Amino acid sequence: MTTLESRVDIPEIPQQATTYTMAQALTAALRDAMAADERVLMFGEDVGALGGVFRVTDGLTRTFGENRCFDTPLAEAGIVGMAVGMAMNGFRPVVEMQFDAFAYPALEQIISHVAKMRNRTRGRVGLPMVIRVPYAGGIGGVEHHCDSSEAYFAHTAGLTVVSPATPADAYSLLRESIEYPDPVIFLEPKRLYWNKAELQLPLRTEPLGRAVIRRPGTDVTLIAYGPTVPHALDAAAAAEQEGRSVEVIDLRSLVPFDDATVTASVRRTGRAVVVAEAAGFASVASEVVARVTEQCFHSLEAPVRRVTGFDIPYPPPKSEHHHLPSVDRILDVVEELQW
Amino acid sequence: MTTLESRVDIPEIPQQATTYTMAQALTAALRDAMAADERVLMFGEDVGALGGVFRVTDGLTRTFGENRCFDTPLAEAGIVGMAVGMAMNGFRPVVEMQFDAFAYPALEQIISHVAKMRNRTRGRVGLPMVIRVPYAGGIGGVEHHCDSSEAYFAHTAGLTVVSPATPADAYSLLRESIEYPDPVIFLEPKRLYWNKAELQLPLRTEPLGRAVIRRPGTDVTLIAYGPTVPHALDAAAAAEQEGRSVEVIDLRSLVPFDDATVTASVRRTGRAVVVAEAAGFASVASEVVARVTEQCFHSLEAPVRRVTGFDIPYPPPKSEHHHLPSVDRILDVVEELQW
Amino acid sequence: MVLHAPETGHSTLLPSAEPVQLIDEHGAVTPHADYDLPSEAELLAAYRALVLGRRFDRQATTMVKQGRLAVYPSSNGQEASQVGAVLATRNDDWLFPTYRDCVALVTRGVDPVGVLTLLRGDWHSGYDPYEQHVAPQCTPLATQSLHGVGLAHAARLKGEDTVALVFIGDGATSEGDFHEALNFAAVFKAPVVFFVQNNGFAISVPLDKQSVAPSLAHKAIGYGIPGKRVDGNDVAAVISVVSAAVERARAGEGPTLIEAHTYRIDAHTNADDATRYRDAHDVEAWRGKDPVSRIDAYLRGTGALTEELAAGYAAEAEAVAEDLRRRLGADPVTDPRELFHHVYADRERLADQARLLDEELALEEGAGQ
Amino acid sequence: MVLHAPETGHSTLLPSAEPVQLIDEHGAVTPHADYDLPSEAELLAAYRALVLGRRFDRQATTMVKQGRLAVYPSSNGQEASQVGAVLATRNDDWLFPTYRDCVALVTRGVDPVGVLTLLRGDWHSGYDPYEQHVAPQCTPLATQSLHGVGLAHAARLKGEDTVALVFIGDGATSEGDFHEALNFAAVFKAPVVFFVQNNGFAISVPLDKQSVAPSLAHKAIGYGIPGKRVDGNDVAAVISVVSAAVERARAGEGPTLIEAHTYRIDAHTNADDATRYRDAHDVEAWRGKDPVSRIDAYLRGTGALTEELAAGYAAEAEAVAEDLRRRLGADPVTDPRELFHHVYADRERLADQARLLDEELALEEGAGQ
Ligand SMILES: Cc1ncc(C[n+]2csc(CCOP(=O)(O)OP(=O)(O)O)c2C)c(N)n1
Ligand SMILES: Cc1ncc(C[n+]2csc(CCOP(=O)(O)OP(=O)(O)O)c2C)c(N)n1
Ligand SMILES: [Mg+2]
Ligand SMILES: [Mg+2]
Repeated sequence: MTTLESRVDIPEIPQQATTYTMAQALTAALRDAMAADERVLMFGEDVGALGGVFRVTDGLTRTFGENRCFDTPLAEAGIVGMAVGMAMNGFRPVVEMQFDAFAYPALEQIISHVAKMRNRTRGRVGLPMVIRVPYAGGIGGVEHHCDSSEAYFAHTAGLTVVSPATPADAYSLLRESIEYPDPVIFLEPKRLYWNKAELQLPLRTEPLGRAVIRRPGTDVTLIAYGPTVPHALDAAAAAEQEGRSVEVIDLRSLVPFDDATVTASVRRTGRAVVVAEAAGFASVASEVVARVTEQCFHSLEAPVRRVTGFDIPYPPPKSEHHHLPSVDRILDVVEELQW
Repeated sequence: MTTLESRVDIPEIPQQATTYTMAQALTAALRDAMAADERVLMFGEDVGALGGVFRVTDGLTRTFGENRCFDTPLAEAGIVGMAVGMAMNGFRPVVEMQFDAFAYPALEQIISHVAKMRNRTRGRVGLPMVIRVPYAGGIGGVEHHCDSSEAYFAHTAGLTVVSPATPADAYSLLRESIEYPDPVIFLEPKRLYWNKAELQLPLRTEPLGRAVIRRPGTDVTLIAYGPTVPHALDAAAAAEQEGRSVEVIDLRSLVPFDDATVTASVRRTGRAVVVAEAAGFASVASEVVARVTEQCFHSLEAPVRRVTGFDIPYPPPKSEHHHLPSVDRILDVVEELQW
Repeated sequence: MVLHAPETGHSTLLPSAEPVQLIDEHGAVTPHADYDLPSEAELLAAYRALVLGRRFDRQATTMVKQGRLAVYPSSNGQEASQVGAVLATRNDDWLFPTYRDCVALVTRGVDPVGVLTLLRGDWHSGYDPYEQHVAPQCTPLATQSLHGVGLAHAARLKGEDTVALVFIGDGATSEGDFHEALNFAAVFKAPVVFFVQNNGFAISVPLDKQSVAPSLAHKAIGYGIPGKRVDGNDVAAVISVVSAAVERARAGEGPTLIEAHTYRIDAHTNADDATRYRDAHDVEAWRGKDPVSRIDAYLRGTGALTEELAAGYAAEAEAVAEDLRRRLGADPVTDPRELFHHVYADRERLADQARLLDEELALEEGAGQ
Repeated sequence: MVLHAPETGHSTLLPSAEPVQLIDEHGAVTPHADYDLPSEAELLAAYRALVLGRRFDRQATTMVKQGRLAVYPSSNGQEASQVGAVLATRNDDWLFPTYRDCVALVTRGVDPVGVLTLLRGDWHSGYDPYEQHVAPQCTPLATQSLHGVGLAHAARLKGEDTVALVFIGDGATSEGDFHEALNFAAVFKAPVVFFVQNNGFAISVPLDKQSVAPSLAHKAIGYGIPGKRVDGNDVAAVISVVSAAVERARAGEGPTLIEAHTYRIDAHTNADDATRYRDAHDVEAWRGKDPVSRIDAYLRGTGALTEELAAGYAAEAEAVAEDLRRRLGADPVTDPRELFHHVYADRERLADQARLLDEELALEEGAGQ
């Protein structure tokens, strides 16, 4: 028995539109990717019999067998380091870090190897692998279960970092990440796991690397990604009541960054607010402010502002709502944009 | 024998001004801190008999004994985790990570414990400890020996992050970091280890948290820290030849960030360039651009610009000079500031 | 061939083929060559702690179902391990517990509401670590084992004879930090006891997918320290084996690794569905090895446990439960401003951000009036 | 008491009290119950590789002094370990070397200039890993051991019988990744051989500050795999012990941990000052156990190594050195633009930043004309 020969034939025929939660869309993406390419493997903690603590890998072991979706010993550096070796040897591993903060034991492997292998080997060894990280808060989780860890990854050259905000993007971006020739950090906003959409699978949305305007507007651009996209949309709807036309951009991909879409929008609207859940200091939000300002300076009517988490450790469940960017906080900052 | 009782009496009397390299100033700071406070310990890899690969801990074991400066097994998470426990039990450990990239195995301990202990315990357990990290490049080091890792630390709420650029600051900031009630990431620019100054020790420079204007000017503010401060000064000197008056700020402390000093300068000059060696994306430099722009928007004649390392893994020795912010690159960007 | 490591006496580092047991599942004494049965007084104290611990655990389980806790990882089935290990320590010895070790903390004397604060969600930790010498319950697996080593080594440098007792699960032994902690402790001869509660599972992952070692205690020899195995459902054996290790550490002879063989009767937490990965039969088999009933049977057999005593402990346990219902049932009072109070000793550092929240709260309060 | 881990046969997992030796330091055969002496042809091949490896190492050491390399961590004294281990593998088995294992790579057949590219500083790695099945030399300690496990497990899933040979130093065994790698390999029964070159030091830190285990090979039983010890200066013993482990792995019986007892004669690297932490006497004692001279003596004794053969190998070695002097002596041609070529498969992603450098280079070139 060899895995590479034991191709499971699950035909990728368009199905009727069905309701999917984001978590289910991710499961479908994994299943379709594993069916389409025998080199795709899924492993991590509790991803086998249990189907993952969020059930994203539900049924994969049953369908594809223990060789293609399996539990590992409990060690995140081990999981990622093993994936590096498997990717070197022809597989396309997808690994799950159970929660954001539990990817930290793997940071050395990620920073020193995952991100650098292609470069170290002068292009000879690429690592097509995906590290799935359920991240961010808003679900009443206790400490270490709600971190927004994207800055660590986004700052590390060699990584590709994406985060879907809709079930459709969850499916499409995960399929694309698995097909990508380089390692992708795939950040899943836990809070949106249960958001639903009607999908006809398989589907593909805009390509990885492209930001998308989720709501067009003319007065100000809200730039969000992952867990804050729904807030930005809610804020835009509320602002409309007050006569402001708010454009909302969903970045989708943090690295590479879609300057063209963002810049064109801000040049049009002349104002921008970045909305992110992570602590603001030296964050992805800082980067967005910096590059938008560099590129749109003369179109700006007001400084680009940020609505982010505070520069504090993620709060305990009972207080998290005071920390998270809220619609009110977004609206307040929009109002301050020197109209 | 107990360490806490075995106070070594090295009187801290002012000495004649003597020439110190930055490395020697650090050694002196460690020695004086250990003499002044029996709770101060130093440990890590090769810091004992060898005196550290950069000789910063030279002589400490000889002077203070094996209980106060000692080698550990080779494991960075172990070193930092052990320091956490020692700090919980009344000591003030100073630990050395041998090189920047070799602190990565300790990132989980640093992010999930070092940074958060005071907060997790509702203020009951503080961790007065210092993690010394020789960092950044310019010394012809091979891969993993030249990383600029400050963004990982600066983004992590709960950490204090400093980096000296002069021998005097090396001494003073290290003394202050050791006395600080919270954990400090002490980033030592390897390239400046051999820079010299005449010092009369003990000395204290500006307090931790304060940025310093190293060279006053009126036309543009260069904002630098650690390894890029000398470049910024060189660029300022060169610009003067061409009739530009360039102010140079040495941040010294990345977290906390001295908004007052930076903002006052940029409001005066109306232009700013941030100079840092780390890859630019989602970096400390991004943060500086973002906050300066937020706070000085209406004083700015041009967008705040960055001169940073490229968004690539640190290059091999023979090519590093193409990556590092150079005086020319700084001058070019200064020229582009829409004069 | 000159070797650098000591060569002698290392066979004593290997654990016994069978876990140490002193009282079997029916309450009968199973004498052991190396370990004496604890005194009757000790066993009665253990019995009382087990009764209290179990009641506490049941009450917490009830309250998580009622939504009074965000999550609860039950100790059901593991009470003898936690109680026995704690009773083997002095009150000034330090405990380094995980999220699972609530019964251990209650046994040490930490206020039950303090123990559950993390899980209720009003703060990350609900007690002062220095008061009962208990580190904050630790979630990132195995990380606390290094803190235990550091604290213990520090104690030794200070000339104190404090011992650190590190709690850790079978799954967490796979983490790199566990290895580093064992090695640091061994090299520094730090007074640490590593107490592995091998409850057979790491969430859904059974031990045979976690390790194929003869036993987890066999890891000890790789660090040059003794490894011991104990029946984790036999509180008498746990007390004896852990006490010996604690006294060895206290005497300056260095760390010990102990594996307690036990079982988690409930799911991983209330949020877990254990039917997905294990058989009801296995759970039933382990119920037969219940840690409370065997010591109950034994002490009733010796006559030490009278009806009256038992009734007294039961009443005490009810009082603990009642107190929990009352105090944990009330909504916690939290002040959002506290989010900024403990990040740094110097509160000024986050003053700007705190002000933003203050303004919002002032507005809300204004609107509320 | 039901246990989850297998109970039987684990005494075979413990290493022997003494490292396996087949030829002593004077070249005399020391027969061993479990291991046969390799064939004369194998030993001659090993001798040749040792002579070449040593000459390569001496030449690299010379060239680092001349400033032709940024740094060089010498294999002097460890050649038998590296040569023996590599010769025990098939050419399609994968090596996972560290910075120290240059002689191993030369033995496998990697172009010596490719081996030294990292240390010369023109690129991070100078050879195609897929050509000779050699992973890039690894600097972050112990991290490569996990890559070896992954690659080996992948091979098994593909139905290939490739084995991964992981090189690691004594110091690096303290890192968490080493523990995780041993455990993953054991649990997945991955075809990996972990080959620890215990050269007594991690830079300045002697083994007794690194570990107080009876031996590093004693760690194996904690993962349920066999641990072996071998005289790392006896190339015959290394070949035999590693071959057995490789064949065991190839046969699907899982990983082995091997500790080779050897010594680093030179300083850690040219940048290190070994007089700060060790005694010249110790070094002298180890010179007496030289890995080349004993096999030289043995093979001359059997008559297999004639003057003619020896002269031939010496000439080959000189040719290697001469080639290194020539090719490594020339300044490498580097193209700064390459900095942007390999970060991502899609070069467009860094096009903007590459353009900035392009412009600077164009200006420089313009100025140069
Ligand atoms: C570093 C890290 N990785 C993953 C997790 C998620 N997690 C929480 S408990 C658990 C299983 C732990 O098993 P074990 O160590 O046996 O302890 P038990 O829960 O059985 O007491 C996992 C994977 C974590 N808390 N920390
Ligand atoms: C993670 C990590 N920490 C620290 C270092 C710095 N360093 C390089 S070699 C070395 C000693 C390694 O000793 P050992 O494993 O015995 O190998 P040897 O050099 O003796 O071959 C150290 C500390 C490193 N390369 N990686
Ligand atoms: Mg468990
Ligand atoms: Mg070594």
